[in-house]
Amino acid sequence: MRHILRLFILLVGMFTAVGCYAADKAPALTTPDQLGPEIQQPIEFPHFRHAGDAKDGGMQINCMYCHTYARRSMVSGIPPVQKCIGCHQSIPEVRDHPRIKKLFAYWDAKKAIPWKKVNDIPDFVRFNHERHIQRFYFQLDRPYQEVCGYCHGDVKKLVVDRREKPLTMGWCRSCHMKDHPISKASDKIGHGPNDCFTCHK
Amino acid sequence: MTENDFNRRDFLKVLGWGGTAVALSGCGNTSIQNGKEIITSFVTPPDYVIPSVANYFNTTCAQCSAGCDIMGRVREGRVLKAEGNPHSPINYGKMCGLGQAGVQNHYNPDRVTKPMLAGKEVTWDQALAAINDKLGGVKGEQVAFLTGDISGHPRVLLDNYLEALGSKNHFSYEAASPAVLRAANKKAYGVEMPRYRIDKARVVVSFGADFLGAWITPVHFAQMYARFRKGTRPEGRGVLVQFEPKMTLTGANADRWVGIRPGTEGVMALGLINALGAYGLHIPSDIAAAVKEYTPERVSLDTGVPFEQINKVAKILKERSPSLILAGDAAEGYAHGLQNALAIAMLNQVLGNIGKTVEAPASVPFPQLAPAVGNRASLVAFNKGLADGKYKVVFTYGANPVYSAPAALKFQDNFRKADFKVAFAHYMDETAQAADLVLPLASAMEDWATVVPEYTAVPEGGNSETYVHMSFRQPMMEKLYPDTRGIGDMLLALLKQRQPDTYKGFDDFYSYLHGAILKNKVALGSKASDDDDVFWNATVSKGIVPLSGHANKVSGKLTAADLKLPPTTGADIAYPLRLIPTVSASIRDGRNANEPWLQESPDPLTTVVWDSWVEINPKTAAKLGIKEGDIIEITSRSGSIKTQAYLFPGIHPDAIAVPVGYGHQGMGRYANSIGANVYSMLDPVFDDKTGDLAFNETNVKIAQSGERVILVKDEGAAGGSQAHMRIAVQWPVDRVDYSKEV
Amino acid sequence: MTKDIREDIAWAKINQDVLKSLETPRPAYWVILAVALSVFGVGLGCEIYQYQMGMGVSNLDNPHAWALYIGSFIFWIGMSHSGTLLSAILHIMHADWRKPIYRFAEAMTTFSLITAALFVAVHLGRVWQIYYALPYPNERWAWPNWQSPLLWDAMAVFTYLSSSMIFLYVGMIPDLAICRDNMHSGWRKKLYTLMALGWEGTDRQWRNFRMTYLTVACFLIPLAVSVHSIVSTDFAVSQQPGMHVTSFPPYFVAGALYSGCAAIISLFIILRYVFRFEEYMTLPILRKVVRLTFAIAMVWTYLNCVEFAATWYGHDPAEKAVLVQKAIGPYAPFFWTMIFCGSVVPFAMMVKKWQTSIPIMFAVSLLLNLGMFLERWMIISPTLSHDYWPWQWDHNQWPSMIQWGIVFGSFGFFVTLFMVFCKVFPSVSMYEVKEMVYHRSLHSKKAESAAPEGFVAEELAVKGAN
Amino acid sequence: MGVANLLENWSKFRHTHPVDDHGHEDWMAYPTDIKWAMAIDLDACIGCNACSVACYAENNLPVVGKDKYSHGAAMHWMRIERYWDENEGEGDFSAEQGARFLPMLCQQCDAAPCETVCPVGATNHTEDGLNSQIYNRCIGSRYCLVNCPYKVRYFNWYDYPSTKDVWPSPMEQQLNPDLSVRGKGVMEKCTFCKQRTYTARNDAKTQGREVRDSDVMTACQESCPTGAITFGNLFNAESQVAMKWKAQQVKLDTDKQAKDENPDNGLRGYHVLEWLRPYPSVMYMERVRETEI
Repeated sequence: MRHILRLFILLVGMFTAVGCYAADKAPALTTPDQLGPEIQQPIEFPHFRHAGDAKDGGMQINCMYCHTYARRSMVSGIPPVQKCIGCHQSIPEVRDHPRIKKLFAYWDAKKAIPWKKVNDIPDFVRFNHERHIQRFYFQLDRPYQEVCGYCHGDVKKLVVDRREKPLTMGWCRSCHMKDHPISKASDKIGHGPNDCFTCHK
Repeated sequence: MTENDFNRRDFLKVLGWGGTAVALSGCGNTSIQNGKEIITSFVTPPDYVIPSVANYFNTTCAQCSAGCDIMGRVREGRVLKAEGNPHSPINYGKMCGLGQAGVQNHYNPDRVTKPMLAGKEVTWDQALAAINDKLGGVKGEQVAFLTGDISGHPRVLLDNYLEALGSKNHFSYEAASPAVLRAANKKAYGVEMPRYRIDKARVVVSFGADFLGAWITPVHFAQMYARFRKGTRPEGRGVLVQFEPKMTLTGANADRWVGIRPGTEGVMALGLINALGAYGLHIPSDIAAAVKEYTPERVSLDTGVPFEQINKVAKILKERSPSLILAGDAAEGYAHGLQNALAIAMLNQVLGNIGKTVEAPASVPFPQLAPAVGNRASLVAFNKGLADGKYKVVFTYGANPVYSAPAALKFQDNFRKADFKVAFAHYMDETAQAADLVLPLASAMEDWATVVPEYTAVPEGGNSETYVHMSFRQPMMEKLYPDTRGIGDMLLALLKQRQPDTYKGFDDFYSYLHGAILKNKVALGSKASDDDDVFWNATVSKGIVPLSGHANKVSGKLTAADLKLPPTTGADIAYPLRLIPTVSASIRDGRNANEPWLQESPDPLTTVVWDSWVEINPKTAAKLGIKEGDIIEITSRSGSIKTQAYLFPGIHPDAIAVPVGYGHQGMGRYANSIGANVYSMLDPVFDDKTGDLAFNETNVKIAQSGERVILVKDEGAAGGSQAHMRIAVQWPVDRVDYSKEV
Repeated sequence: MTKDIREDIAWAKINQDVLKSLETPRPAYWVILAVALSVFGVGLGCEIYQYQMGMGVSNLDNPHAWALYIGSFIFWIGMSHSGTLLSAILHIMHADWRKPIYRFAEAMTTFSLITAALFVAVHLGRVWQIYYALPYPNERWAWPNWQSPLLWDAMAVFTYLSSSMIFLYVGMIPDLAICRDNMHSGWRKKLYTLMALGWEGTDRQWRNFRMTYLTVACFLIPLAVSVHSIVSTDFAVSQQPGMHVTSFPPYFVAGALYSGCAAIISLFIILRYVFRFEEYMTLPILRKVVRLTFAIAMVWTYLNCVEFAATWYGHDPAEKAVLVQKAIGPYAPFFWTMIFCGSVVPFAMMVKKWQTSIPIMFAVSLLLNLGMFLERWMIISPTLSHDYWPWQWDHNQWPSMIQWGIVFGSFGFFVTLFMVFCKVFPSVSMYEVKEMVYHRSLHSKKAESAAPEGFVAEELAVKGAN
Repeated sequence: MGVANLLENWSKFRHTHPVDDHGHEDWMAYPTDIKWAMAIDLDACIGCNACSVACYAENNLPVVGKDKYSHGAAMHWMRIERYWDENEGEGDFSAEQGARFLPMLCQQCDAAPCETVCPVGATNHTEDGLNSQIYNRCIGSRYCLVNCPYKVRYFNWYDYPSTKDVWPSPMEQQLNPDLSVRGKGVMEKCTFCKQRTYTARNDAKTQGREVRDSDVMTACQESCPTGAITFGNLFNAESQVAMKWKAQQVKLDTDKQAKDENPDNGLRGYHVLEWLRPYPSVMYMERVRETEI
C-alpha cells in the first residue's frame, strides 16, 4: 500500500512539475531553425554570386532589384527572364558558363523558366511581403539583407536557395509578439498584429 | 499590332503565379511543402501588371440585351469577377445577378469546344469548306440567318455577308422582347424606344412592366427607381402602383399591387382616363367621348378591381404630376395587346407626361451599327419560310428557337426541312443539336465586339437630345479553348469566302474593328492629329464611346380612333384558367439556365430553386384542393406540362403563372431536365397588328397528378410569416421624417 | 422472501458462486455478447462512412446542426450517474443493501462515460483536429476558448471518468486478491496477481483501504452532481429558446439519476439471470431499487412541470412557440412518448406486486430509458427546428439511417464492454457481501433474543432500506 | 506566455468588446480606429438577388445542387428573405402592398453569441470589429451555429471541392485566390469581404494615411443596383455609414433604438432581434409604404 501511495504522489508531482515548466517555457516550444530540403531548380541560380558580400565574390545586389514586386505586392515575384538577360547580355565573360547557356536558351525560345517554389506556406495563410518591406525597410531603414533575412535567412551565402526558417505559426508569432518602435518618427512601441484573421484567409 | 497590345496579349497567356494559387481547402494540408509548386515568371513583364494585384478591363455585359458596361477583374491571367463600370450611364457601376453569372457562362464546363459536322469533330478549314460548297448550290434568297439582338460591328459584318450572298433573310428573334411595346410607342410617341424618366416622376403606374426584373434594361431602371424612391429628393418619395395579374419583382416593390383580370389592362387604362376626367383633369372632348362608357363601375366589373381603388389611383395621378405610365409584357401579350398598349399610352398623353417623363432618345449616327432588335413575329416568319421549304441553308446565332418555339408551330420539323443548318453555338443546346454544322463560339470575355444598346440612357450632364453611346467588348483572358472563335471572326472568315479581295486586309476581327474605329476617329470625338494608338488604347480602356446622334421628337400622336378595345370575354369553360409565362430576372428566356449560380439563387418571390413551379392563388388552390408541392398537370389546347405547385398570394385567382426558361433537354449539366418547358404548350395566338406571338393568350386547365414533392425552396417552414419577431418592419410614409435622413 | 439476503450463506459458497460467474455463465451470455458486437459493428461502419463523406450523411443541416449525437452524449453521461449514487452516496449513508449490486453499477458508470466520450468525436465535423480542443502548451501559442461550455464539458467528463475508474478499481482490490488466490494458472492468474497489488488482507491494508475508498467516494459525489450540471450548461448558457432554461442543472441531474437507476434495474435483471445471481441480487433488493427509482421519477416529473410552467408564464413568444411546437409540432409523437414513458409508466412501480415481478420491471425499466433518451432529443431538435429566425424554421429534417446506426452502435459498444467486464471481473463484490451477511446475521441473532420473528424481519428490512 | 498568457487568453474574448460591465458609450475599446459596419435600406432593396450572386462570385461559395439544397445545405452567406404582410387572425398573407425583402447576412455582432461558445476560439472578435472565422482552427462542433439567433452561419456538410459538378474544370479557374476554399467540416459565414478590407487597409498603410470611405466596398454593396447597402468605417465620422447611423440615431450597444423609444420621431433605423443584445453591426432602415393608395 505504501508503495502505491508513494508512486501516486511521485507521478502527480512529476506531472505538475512538467506541466508548469512546459507552460512557462512555452516559447522554447517554437520550432528551431532548420534547413529545408535541397531543391532541384531548372537553373542552379547562385545567390551568393549576386547578393553575396564582396569578400565572398558577391556583387551585393539588392534583393528587390530582382524580386521587384516585394515592396508593392503580397508576393515578391520571380524576376522575368528579360531582367536576367538585361544584365547578362552585357557580361560576355560568363556567357559560356553552362547556367548562362541555359538562361539564354530560355530567352531565345521566349519561354518562362519553371522555377520551383522554395518558401511555401500553407494555402490558407496570407503572408504579405509589401507590409514587412514597407515597415522595416522603408519606415525603419533596416538594411535590406536583415529585413529579408528575418524570414529567408542568409540567402546571400547559398547557391540554390533553401528554406532556412521554420515558417510555422508559432515562429511567426514569436516575432509578432515582440515590441518594436512602430516608426522612425515616433518613439511609440508596438508589435505586429496578432488577430487570427489578419493572416488566416 | 502595337507593342503595347502585344504585351497585353502576352500577359493574357501568363498563368499561375507563385504565392497566389487558389487555396483548394481551408483545412487541407497544413504542412509546409517545399519545391512542390511551380512558379511561372514572365518572359517580358508588362509594366502595369503586379502579381496578386488585380487589373480591371472595361467591357460590355453579354448576359442580356441591355448592354450594361462592366469591368472584369483579372488576376494571373484569369478573369475572376465582373463589376459594374462606374462611368456607365446605363448601370452606374452596378450589376444584376444575371450579369455576375457571366463568368460562369465563360468558364462553363459544357461549352462547345470544337467545330462539329454531323456530330463529328472537324477542323475549321473543313467546317468552312463545308459551308462554302453548300452555299455553292443555292441562290441568295435560299439562305436565311436567325439571330438574337445584334448590334455594332458584328451586325455590320452580318449585313455585309447577307448582302454578299444576295439574301435579305435576316430574322432577329428574341423569345422575350417588348416588340408590341415598340410598335405602340412608335404609334403613340413617334419613337420605338423612348426614355422613361422614372427618376423624374412622382407617380409611376405600371401595367405589368417588370422594369426591376426583366424589362428592357433592369439595372438602369433599378437605378432610376432608387432615385425615385428617395424621400430626400425635392419631389418627395415617389409612389409606384402596379396593375398586373401575376406579381412581378416590380409588383412586389409597389406601394400598391393590384391583381387585375388578365387582358383587361386596356379597359383599366381607359377607365382611369374617364375617372381622371371626373376628377377635373382636362381631357380632349373626343377622347372623353371615347372613354365615356368606361365608368368605374363597369371597369371594376370587367377588371375585378374595386372601383374605390380605381378612383384612388386616378386621384393620386391627378394630384401628383409629373407621372409616368408604363405598359409591359403582361399588358401586351394578347391578341389585342397593341390596343392595350395604346390605351395605356393615351394615359401618358392626357396626363401630359410626354416630353416630361417620356423623353425622346437620339438615334445612332451610324445606322448600320444600330441594334437589329428581336421579336417573336420574326420567328413566325422564319418558321413559315422553313415550312414552305424556301430556305436551303440557315444559320442560327444567339437564339435557341428549337427550344423556345411553341410546339404548335411545329418548328422542329420545319427546321429539319432545310438541307444545311449551321449553328453558332456556345452550348450544345437544342438548336445546335438539330443543326448539321456546329461552330463553337468564344465567350464574351474572350472576344472583341462593339455593342449599341437599344435603350439610350444619358449620363448626368450629357446632352439628352443627342447622346448615344457605343460600348466595347474586349477579351479579358486567353481563350479557354483555342478552337473557339468570336462571331466577328467567323463572319469575317465567311465573308472572305465571298469577297476575298475586299477583306484580305484583315487577318482577324480585331484588326477589322481596329481599322474601322480608327477610320472614324474624328466622328468618335478625337482630333485627326491624335496618334492612332493613343486614341485606340484610350477608347478601348474607357470601354464607352459617346456618339452625337440625331435628335428625335416625342409627341402625343394618339386620337380617339386608336382607343378601340375588344369586349371583355367571359371565362373559357373548358380551360378556365389563364396561363402567364413569367420571364424571371435571372434565367430570363432560358439562355442562362446552365449557370449554376442562377439556378441556386432563389426566385425572389417564391424562393424556389433548381426547378420550375406553378404559382396558384391560395383561393383557387383551396377550391381545387391543391396543396403546396402537389405535382400539377397543366393542359392547354396545344400541349401540357407537369410541375410543382406553389401557393402564391400575388396572383389573380383566374390566372396561374409558370416561369419560362426551364425544362432544357440539351444545354448542359445544370440545365438539363430541370423543371418543365412552358413554351411548348403555348397556343399559337398572335397580336392582331404586329403579328407577335401573344404570350398570355393561353387558357389552361389544371389537375393534380397525385404525386407530391417537398418543394426545394429557401423559405422556411414559417412561409412568409415573421412570427411576430418584427424582423422586416414597415412604416407608413407619413411617419417618416425624411428631413432627418442623409 | 422479505430478507435482502440469506444470512446463512457460507463465505466459501459466496466465493464459489461469484467465481463461477467468471467461468461458466448461462449460454444467454454469449447470445447477448454476439448481438451487442454485431450492433456495434454496424455503428462502426456508419461512422466510417460519415467520416469519409462528411457530416451531411447524418442528415443534419443548417440550422438543424445538432440532434441525436449530442442527445446520446447527454444520455450516456446521465446513465453513468446512478452508479455513483449506489456505490458512493449509499456507501456514505451506510445503506448496506447496495452491497451485492454496486459493483456492476460502478462498472456501468465507467463504461457509459467511455461511450459518451465517443460521441464527442462522432459529433465533430473535423475529428482529426480534435486536439485543438485540448489545453496543452503548443507551438502555435493558441489555447482553447475557456468560455465555451463544450470545453467545460470535456473537462468535467474526463475528470469524472478518471476518478470513477479509480473508484471502481480501488473497490475491487480485495476481490481481485480472492480471484488471484483461487486461480492456479493462465493469463487470468497473471492479470489478477498484477492488479491485486499484493493484497494480503492484513488489517493495516484493510485500514488504508477503507480510508482510500471513503476518500474517493467523498471526492466522487460532488463531482457526479457537478458533471451533469455542467453538461446542462451546453444548453442553459446558450441563447436559444427552449434551451436557455434556468432550471436545467437540477433537471439534468435528476434526469441522469433517473435513467441511471432504470438502467440498473435492467442490468440487475440481466446479470441475475445470466450469472445465476438469484442468491445475491434478490427481489427485496430489486424492490428497494425500484422504490428509489420511483422517487427520482417523481422529482424529474416535478422539474419538468417547473420548466414548462416557467416557459408558459414567462410569456416570451419564441420560448412559448417552441413549447407549443413540442406539444403539437412535428416532434409531438416523440414528446408525448417521452412524457408517457418518463412520468406515467413509473406509476407501475407503485404496485407492490409488480415491484418484484421480473418481466414487468424489465419492461418498465426499458420504457423509462426510452423516455429519457427521447427527453434529450426533445431538448435539442424542437428548438433548432423552430428558433428565433422564422425564415430558417425547418420542420422536415429527420436523422438519417447513418445517424441512427451510430446511435444504436453506441448501445452495442456499451453492452459489449459491460459484458466482457462482468466475465473477467467479479461483478458482485464478494468481500462486501460477506460483510453484509455477517452483519445481518448478528442483527438477527440479537433480534431472536429480543422480539418475535416476523416483526424483526420487517424492522430489518426497513433498517436496510435507509 | 505560459500560464499568464493562458489566463489572458481566457478573458481575451471580451477584451476587444465595446460593452464592458459599465456598458460605456465610446467604442474606443477597439485597439484600431476602425469598426466596420453596414446600413441596409429596406425601402431601397428590391430583392433582386444581385448581392447574393455577387457574394457567390467573390467568396468562393459552393453551389450545392438541388438535393443538398433541399437538405438545408445551401451556402448563401447573403440571403434575401421575403416576408408577406399578414392578415391578422386569418393567418393568410396579403400581397396588396407587395412583399417585404430582407437581405440577411452575418451581423458581425459585437456581443456575438457565437464567439463565446466556440470551444477552440475559431471565431472571435478582430481589432476592426469583425467576427472572424478561422477555417483552419475550426473543428466543426457547430455550437456557434446553434447559438446564432440569425442562423447566418453555414456549415460544410460535405467536401465541396471534391464534389462532382461544384467546380468542374475549368470553373475552378474562377475561384478567388484571396481567400481559401473551405473543405468538409468547417463552419463559414459572411466576413464583410475581409480580403477587400484587408487590401484597403494595406494600401492605406503603405501610403501612410487613414482608410478612406471610398477605399473599400463589399461585393454585395458594389453590385446592389439600388444602392441599398452602405458599408464603411463607423469610427470615421465622414463615412456614409457613420452618417446614416447618426442620422437614424442608431447605437451599437443598445437593445432599443430611438425609433422605438419614441415612435413619432420619424426615424426608421433598427437592428434585427436587438432585444437579445447581440449588438449587431448592421443597421436596417424600415421599408416605407404610401398610405394614400
